[in-house]
Amino acid sequence: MSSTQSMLELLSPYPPGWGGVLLSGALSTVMISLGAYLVGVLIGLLGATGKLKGNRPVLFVLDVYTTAVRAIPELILIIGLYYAGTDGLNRILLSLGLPAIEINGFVAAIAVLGIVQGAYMTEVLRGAILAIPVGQIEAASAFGMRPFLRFRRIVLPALMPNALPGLANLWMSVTKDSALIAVVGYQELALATRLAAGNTKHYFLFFLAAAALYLVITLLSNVVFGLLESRFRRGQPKTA
Amino acid sequence: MNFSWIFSYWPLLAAGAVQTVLLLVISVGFGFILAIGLALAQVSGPRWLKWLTRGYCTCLRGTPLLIQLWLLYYGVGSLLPLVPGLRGSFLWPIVREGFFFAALSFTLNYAAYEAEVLRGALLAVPKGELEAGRSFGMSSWTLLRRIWLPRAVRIALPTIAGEVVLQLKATPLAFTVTVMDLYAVAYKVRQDTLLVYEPLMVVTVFYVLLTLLITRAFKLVEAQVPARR
Amino acid sequence: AEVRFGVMNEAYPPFFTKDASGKWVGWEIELMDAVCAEMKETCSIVDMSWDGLIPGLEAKKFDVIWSSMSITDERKKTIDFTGKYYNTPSKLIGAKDGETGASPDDVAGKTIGIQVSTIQSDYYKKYFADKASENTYTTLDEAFQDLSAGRIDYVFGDSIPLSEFLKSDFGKDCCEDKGNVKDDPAILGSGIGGGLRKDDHALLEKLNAAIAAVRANGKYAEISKKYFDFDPYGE
Amino acid sequence: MTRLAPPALLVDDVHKSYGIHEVLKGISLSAAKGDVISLIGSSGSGKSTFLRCINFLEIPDRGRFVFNGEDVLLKSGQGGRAYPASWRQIERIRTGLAMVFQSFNLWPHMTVLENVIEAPVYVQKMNRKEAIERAEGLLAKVGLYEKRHVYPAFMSGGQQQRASIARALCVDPAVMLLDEPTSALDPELVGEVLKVIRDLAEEGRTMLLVTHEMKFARDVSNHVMFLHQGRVEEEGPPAQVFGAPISARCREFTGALDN
Amino acid sequence: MTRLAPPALLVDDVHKSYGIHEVLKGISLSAAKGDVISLIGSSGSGKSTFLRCINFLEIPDRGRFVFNGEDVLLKSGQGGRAYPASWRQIERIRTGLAMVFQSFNLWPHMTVLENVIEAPVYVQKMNRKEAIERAEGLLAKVGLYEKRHVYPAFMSGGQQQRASIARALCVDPAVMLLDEPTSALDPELVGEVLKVIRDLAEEGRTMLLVTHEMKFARDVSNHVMFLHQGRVEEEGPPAQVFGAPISARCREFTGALDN
Ligand SMILES: Nc1ncnc2c1ncn2[C@@H]1O[C@H](COP(=O)(O)OP(=O)(O)OP(=O)(O)O)[C@@H](O)[C@H]1O
Ligand SMILES: Nc1ncnc2c1ncn2[C@@H]1O[C@H](COP(=O)(O)OP(=O)(O)OP(=O)(O)O)[C@@H](O)[C@H]1O
Ligand SMILES: [Mg+2]
Ligand SMILES: [Mg+2]
Repeated sequence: MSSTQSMLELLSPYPPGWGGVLLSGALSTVMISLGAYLVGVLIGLLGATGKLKGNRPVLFVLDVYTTAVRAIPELILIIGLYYAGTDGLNRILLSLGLPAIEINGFVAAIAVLGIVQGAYMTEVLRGAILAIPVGQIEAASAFGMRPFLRFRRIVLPALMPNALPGLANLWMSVTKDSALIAVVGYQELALATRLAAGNTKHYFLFFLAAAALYLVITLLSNVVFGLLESRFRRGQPKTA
Repeated sequence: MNFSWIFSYWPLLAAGAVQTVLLLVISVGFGFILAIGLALAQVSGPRWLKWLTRGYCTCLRGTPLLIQLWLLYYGVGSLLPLVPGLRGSFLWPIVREGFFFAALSFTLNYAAYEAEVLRGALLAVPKGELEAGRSFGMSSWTLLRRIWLPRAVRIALPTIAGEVVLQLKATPLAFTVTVMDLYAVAYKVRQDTLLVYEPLMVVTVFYVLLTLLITRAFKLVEAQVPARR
Repeated sequence: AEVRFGVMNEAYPPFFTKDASGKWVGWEIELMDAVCAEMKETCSIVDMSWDGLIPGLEAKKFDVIWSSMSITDERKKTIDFTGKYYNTPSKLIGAKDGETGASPDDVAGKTIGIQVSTIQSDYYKKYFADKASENTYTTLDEAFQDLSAGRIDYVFGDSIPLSEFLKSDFGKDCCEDKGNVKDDPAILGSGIGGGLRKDDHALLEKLNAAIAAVRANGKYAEISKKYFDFDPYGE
Repeated sequence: MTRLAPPALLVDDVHKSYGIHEVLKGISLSAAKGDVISLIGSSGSGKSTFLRCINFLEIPDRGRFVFNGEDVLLKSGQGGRAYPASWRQIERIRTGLAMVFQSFNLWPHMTVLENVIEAPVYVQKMNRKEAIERAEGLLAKVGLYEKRHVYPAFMSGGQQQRASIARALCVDPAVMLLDEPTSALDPELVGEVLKVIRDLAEEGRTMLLVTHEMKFARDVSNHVMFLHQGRVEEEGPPAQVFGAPISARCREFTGALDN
Repeated sequence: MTRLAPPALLVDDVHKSYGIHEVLKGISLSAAKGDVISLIGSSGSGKSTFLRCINFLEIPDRGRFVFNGEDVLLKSGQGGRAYPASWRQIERIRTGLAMVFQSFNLWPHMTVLENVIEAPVYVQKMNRKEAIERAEGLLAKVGLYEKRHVYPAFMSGGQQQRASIARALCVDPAVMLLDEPTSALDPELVGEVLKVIRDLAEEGRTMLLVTHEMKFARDVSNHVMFLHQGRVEEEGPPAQVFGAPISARCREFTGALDN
């Protein structure tokens, strides 16, 4: 039976075709990944700076953060934060006489994935900053640049070419890791695919379709990362 | 908290831990070697090879590992028996197993991610240091082995450590091709007992120990060359 | 108040699945509606991945797990179960070679695919373990694929999804029914039930009563006829 | 030497160690407005370290620093080492200082012009257009006007050094720290730089200059300090240090090339 | 000048452009064994580029290169530009060459000693122990024996330059290319390097030397070339080039500092 006709029907964007489900799944994937990624970048920047500049207690805390958060399975973190975390939070609120709140699964997912991304980014950015020749940063200090200005004008542009490949990798991972949030009942691309495949038993078709969608996301992000990299590598002679 | 199940499951847990470590070591080891080739091809290969390797990395980073594993295992894997002679050969018992496919696809996938990191790091090595090597008559191979790669790897060290940990976290996917890694054992325990946290906590302890080991090892390597900061 | 049913967000036809328009359909869903009508409650579905079911139940995101969950003694330590609402025989399917038979001797030396922590997995341990070897899968679908790829010789599982597979385009050509295994009520008899929090006795009683009523008033048979040509309740 | 105006820069008893290796063993210096002080001494004697201590790129273990009457506040940290009490103060003081680094340290992701206007625009909040005008003037002065849109990696050593000098000049500093600013320059350019430094000194700027070119030091400075093993072995007007040094070590050093 | 033995190094009509900017417009040079040739000229005149063309770190657009009678095989690539026919040959020739870079280019992941023994051990397959002995001797000679286990980042500019000289010496090269090898050195060390170069020349080694220190060039070399705008404007023995240059430009340049 698997004629082209019926495949097209299966992939049609309108029910009973599953195309629409996949597409909206892909959209959720992108949204969640984007949110988590931004949270991660923020944490990563703070974490890297802390690891390079911080005093002993700060270093220790950050060490525990990057080791633990990277080691603990994301599943535990999500379940923990979403279920146990909400529970605990509400208990505290209750004891304070405040009304209970409901943490949105979407927000929880972004928070958890962002915290995890942040741990990896901390290390990526730390390495990238370490690879900057010290002299360049010293020159900035010598001209009286405040730390933030120095970071924005000198350190950031200089670390970017070193960090971009790692950052791109993390983006690629988070688009796939976002599948985890199925645990809190959120339907993104991976779950949509399994649903479609399980319903129709057309595994190859839907897995390939999903792969294609992921690939489209990747190709688009490749363009962005490529542009960024060529921008930040300006002024650098060819190595080879 | 209820950990009484550990008594009846510990042989499975131990076997699972071994599988996890094996998968990690194999994929990171072979993947890294492959990644060096992929990264070099992108940095200094001829144009066709550049595009080819670029495409490889894009596809493998661009699609979920689960789907790659699945395509290998159910797609390629189901064609393997058709290869003449393979069925009877000594390779068959290895090639038939889910473990083989898991290790293979993890290696291919890890290589793609690692190649991206190495590509950036190779480009980050200051040109003058390479020129110094060349000026002494180093062949491309010696230059790579003695100067370019060691420098690149040092630059990328913290990122590489992260990629290894990420790879550890990817090993549970092997369960979809029947490999009972530690995570799969925990999953089984959770299915059997409906305990949510306890089995995962055992996994966590193991992962934390492994991660500590990995990060400590990387820290040692990093500390070999003191940095001026 | 409203009774919220936790259903796994994967496809498990013909019991439960979400169709492309996002609507829940299947035998178990219709049964749920009938039970609800019987209890005179409004009901809703909360979907969760398997990993979220227990924590979700405990965090009161919903009240009943209604997701083809087997009742086992081990699990009873953690949650309460309603009485079974269906129980189908377990069977073996295997590659088409004309030979049938599902006794331990028939499977000697072969590899059997079993879904992780099902009653079949317990049965395997008792009857097949010293003769055959086992491959564990998260879902039956994966086992089916390995079966058609020739990596395993049998899939051992619940007869309904297995028959469903044999009827599908993918199972039709490769595989055939090898027969039901010898019954062992101690293992296979407990069936499928709804899972509840340990302290939720009121709801448990209400549900049990409703299930019994639905079964008695013919509603159960009416729904089942739409999906099966036999009675899924079992003995 | 007597100076009446308060010194533009006063440094007292600077100590600095790396690990157990004590590089600076108590160096003092007092510079009036318009002074050009040359630091000479053998390689590794701590000249760069001393300059870097003055703008706190290296944190000295001990010492007193006064810029234009303003004392740098130091507190003592672990092990009795000094530590700036307020980085704010340091940063403010640094805006009045400019440094030409021994290894240039241009920012590779900016063109020469961008390098030069960076500090004026982003630190001193100078109007960008004005800064560009000023920068272009300075680049023309050091012979780099044509190269202003080139990235540092594509320039010769001497060109990079000149860019680095222009960058330091552009912030209009009260005190300039120059670490071998002519090492990569040909004699003609050295002459140019000499003129520039003299002009700046006449404008009342203070200059601290590390150099290995004794002739240059003699021509440009009104005070010379000879560093040896972390101490000031000899100091005075160039005529004295080069003409009639008291210290035997200094005599040896300054006469070295005339063998 | 007449030379009887076949030249150790013969370079003919080298051209090199970056984009539309022609840096070298046909430079030729012939050096016998034991010759010390100084290249002088203003900053940006193409001295470094010329040295870098000789060991093919820059690929010249045109030119002929003969090392000890062996012609470097060139084929023409796109746009009529030359291209080495065999990188193998280049690599082999490079093992007989050594270069001291203007910016040192030490390998930061190795200590000084490791830097110095790197090429002998991994290119020339010298026994490691022997290499270390040799390297330690050289490091002592340049005054870095104490610092041999230090990483370059922790050394002063002059120390790095000396390490870079020791690294080049350790491969026992037939031809040395030195790009401003004394720019960061104090007069005493310049004197030391001068001695080393003279010794090497006496051993029959050929040296090409870029420098801005005219006195040094006069003292060390037996032939001086003055580069101007990509051409050899003047060449001859030091006495002629410095004493009685024919070219007006050269007269201007060499007399510049004596204003
Ligand atoms: N990679 C490059 N790309 C483009 N232009 C370059 C490159 N390298 C050097 N140049 C230009 O070529 C010219 C000659 O440079 P070169 O480094 O040979 O000068 P030099 O004589 O060594 O000067 P200096 O004494 O300052 O070191 C300069 O104008 C420089 O800007
Ligand atoms: N970051 C550092 N860590 C440890 N030791 C250092 C560091 N920087 C410099 N040193 C050492 O301190 C001493 C003085 O260095 P400094 O750079 O001040 O010398 P210098 O007088 O500028 O020499 P040069 O003329 O060669 O530039 C040297 O022996 C050097 O090895
Ligand atoms: Mg110095
Ligand atoms: Mg040069």
